[in-house]
Amino acid sequence: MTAQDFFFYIFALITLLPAIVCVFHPNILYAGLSLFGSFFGVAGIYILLGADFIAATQVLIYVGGILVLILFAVMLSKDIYGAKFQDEKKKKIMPIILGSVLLGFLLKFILTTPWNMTLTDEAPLPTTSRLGDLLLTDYLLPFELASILLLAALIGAIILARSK
Amino acid sequence: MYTQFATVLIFLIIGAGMVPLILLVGKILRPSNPDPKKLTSYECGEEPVGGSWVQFNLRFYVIAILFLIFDVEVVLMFPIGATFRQWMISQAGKGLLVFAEVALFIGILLIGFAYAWGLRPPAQRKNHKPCPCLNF
Amino acid sequence: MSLPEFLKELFESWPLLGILPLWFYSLICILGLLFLFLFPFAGIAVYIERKIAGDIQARIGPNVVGPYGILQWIADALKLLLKEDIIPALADKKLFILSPMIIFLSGAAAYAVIPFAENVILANLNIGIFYLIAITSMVALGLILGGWASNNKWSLLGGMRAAAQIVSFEIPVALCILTAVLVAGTLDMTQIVKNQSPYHWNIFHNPFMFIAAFVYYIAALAEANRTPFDIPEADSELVSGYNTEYSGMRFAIFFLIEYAECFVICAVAATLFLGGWHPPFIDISGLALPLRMPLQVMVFMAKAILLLLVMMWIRWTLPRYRVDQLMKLCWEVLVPFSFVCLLGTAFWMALFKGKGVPEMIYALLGWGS
Amino acid sequence: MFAVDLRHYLILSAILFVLGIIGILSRKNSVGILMGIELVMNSAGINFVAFSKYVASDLSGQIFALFIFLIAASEVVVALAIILRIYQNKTTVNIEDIKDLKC
Repeated sequence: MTAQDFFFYIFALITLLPAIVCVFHPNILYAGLSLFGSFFGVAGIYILLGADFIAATQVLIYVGGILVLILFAVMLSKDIYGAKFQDEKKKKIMPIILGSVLLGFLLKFILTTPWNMTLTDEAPLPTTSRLGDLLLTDYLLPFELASILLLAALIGAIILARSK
Repeated sequence: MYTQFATVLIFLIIGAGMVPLILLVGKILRPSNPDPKKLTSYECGEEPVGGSWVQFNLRFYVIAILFLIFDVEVVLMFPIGATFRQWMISQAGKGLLVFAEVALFIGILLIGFAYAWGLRPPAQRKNHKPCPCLNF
Repeated sequence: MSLPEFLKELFESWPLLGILPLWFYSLICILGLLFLFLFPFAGIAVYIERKIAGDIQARIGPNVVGPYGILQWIADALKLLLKEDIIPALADKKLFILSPMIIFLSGAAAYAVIPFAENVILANLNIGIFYLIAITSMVALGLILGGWASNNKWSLLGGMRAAAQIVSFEIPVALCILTAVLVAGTLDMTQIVKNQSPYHWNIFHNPFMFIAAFVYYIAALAEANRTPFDIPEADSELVSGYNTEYSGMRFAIFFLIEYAECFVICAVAATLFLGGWHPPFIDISGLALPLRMPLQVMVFMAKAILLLLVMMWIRWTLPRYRVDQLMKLCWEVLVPFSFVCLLGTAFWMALFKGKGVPEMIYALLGWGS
Repeated sequence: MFAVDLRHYLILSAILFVLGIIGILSRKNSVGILMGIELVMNSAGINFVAFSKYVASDLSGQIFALFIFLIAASEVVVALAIILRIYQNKTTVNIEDIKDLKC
């Protein structure tokens, strides 16, 4: 039970509890806010896995960007006459059953397949410069295609969102 | 690496705990006699009119779109920024090739930025010139 | 090496303190930073700002409490502490309390990576400057919640405008920091300062870096909602925007964080562009450690406070921007400029294989320092 | 049992994935569905980074996590633009009411 395992369970809780709130809370604004906690838990998990640049990216893009966008959308799409955010009661039995069946399958696969893990316990090395080298050499094509995808998303979203 | 992030974690915990602590100190020391008059929302003295969940148009949303797209671009560029100097100093020959890769990546996105910039709302093309892509 | 590790090594041989774990030292350093540096600094900055404002407007600033009004900020803090803290009835209680926490967290957590001196940095992260951008991007979230929770038309619009302003000015800030990282070669803050030297500051590396420094300063000024870009708290229009409904100690937190963020901007500008703790053209790396580090802290603080005074000077001289002028400035001037600086610096580095103007001049003059 | 290894991370991301699926299926508000999609994206990210550390010790897993952020950001931008455009026309984001194409 080293410190890493201890922190793993803490960050797992920080990720899962807000995610449960986000899925089951009737008020859409509180659901959006609980995502804030869950994204921080995922950032903590990334740090434990030694991916420090990915953890900072997670905080920057998800918390600073996507969550701001979702909250903007939630506030823009509110009904006009000050009605509260109540999400009509939709019976949630079927999704939960389906979800648990799916979870059962996933857990069976995870626990039965023999993963050839290489358990290394030396401290993780900083990753940013190695990521940069990989992006410039091995993953150059996806890197250049990324800008085309961003361009398409940018122009598409602006055309849709620009009020005539 | 873990010790540095442990310090950051402690900083975040203390930072998060500091605000309730300050407010608790405040709650103990200060008077608290809430009367309905005080608790209405502040409208320069007049009676508050209608709920505040007013609805507004999409110009804030266009800003958020532009921000998120260019944020992702900056994130993809940071690992390259971290190794750019090594590439420039060591493989002297391929320096310009690496620059060409980076310039291509940014150039394609500049096209999107030029599009967002050149967006004139048809009605007010001549006289009033609002900020084009955000038509304020 | 970060401050907690340095202190642990320092007190290793002491009988009592030798056994303390590393996280205890970081706890002490964090509490020391918050209570000995952040809170007093914010108070003193308020006092200095009001004195400068008075001086610029040809009047005397606060001079009642204590000699020359030095204790004025303590009086203000106590007043805010003792003022009643009202939560409007219709307000969304949970969000109303949560929003100052998020804002305080993002404002204070940026101090973990500011390199005051060689070993005096709280967390020597390898992704130092990127962590700083990530943490300060959370402020927009806090502002939206603050504006939304206080159930007030003014604060809602103020919160939205503030979030839109912060969000849109984050692009020039991130691009200019990226330009500085291209030149510095690493994301680690102490390494960035070590790559510079008293004779070679990053700002003179190439002309594009010179422009990027100013673009960064202006954009960061706008990101911290400082005049001339403080539309959200424009007293005349939006009745101090998102913190309309906040009173008492909660309002003090918004106030505190504005000054904390201003110092972070000046500290980052000093680190990235003005050579961190290297004094101009005086080489102090030869001195012994116990003498060198205090000197380095003084040099770094001098640069940061100088930039802060410029920020206060700007605040009381320039008129306020309109919202569309502000957005036009950001998206039509600052973002193109930062893109040009980024590509220009990359081309300069590719062309001259990473050498800057000072190095070439020294090579010409044969100093080879 | 407590020593954390690859299986624990996979179990965590599986639970997060299933929560995302439940979120997508049980929400009537389309912005809520988008939040479920974000949870699914996050669970995929955890899987990639966990495999990058435990199985193949090079950084290819983290590169994929970086591209997941890219895809998630552009997906959210376009999806929310569509949702707000629907909201402008029909003043509702409730997926039950958006069934004009249905014959």
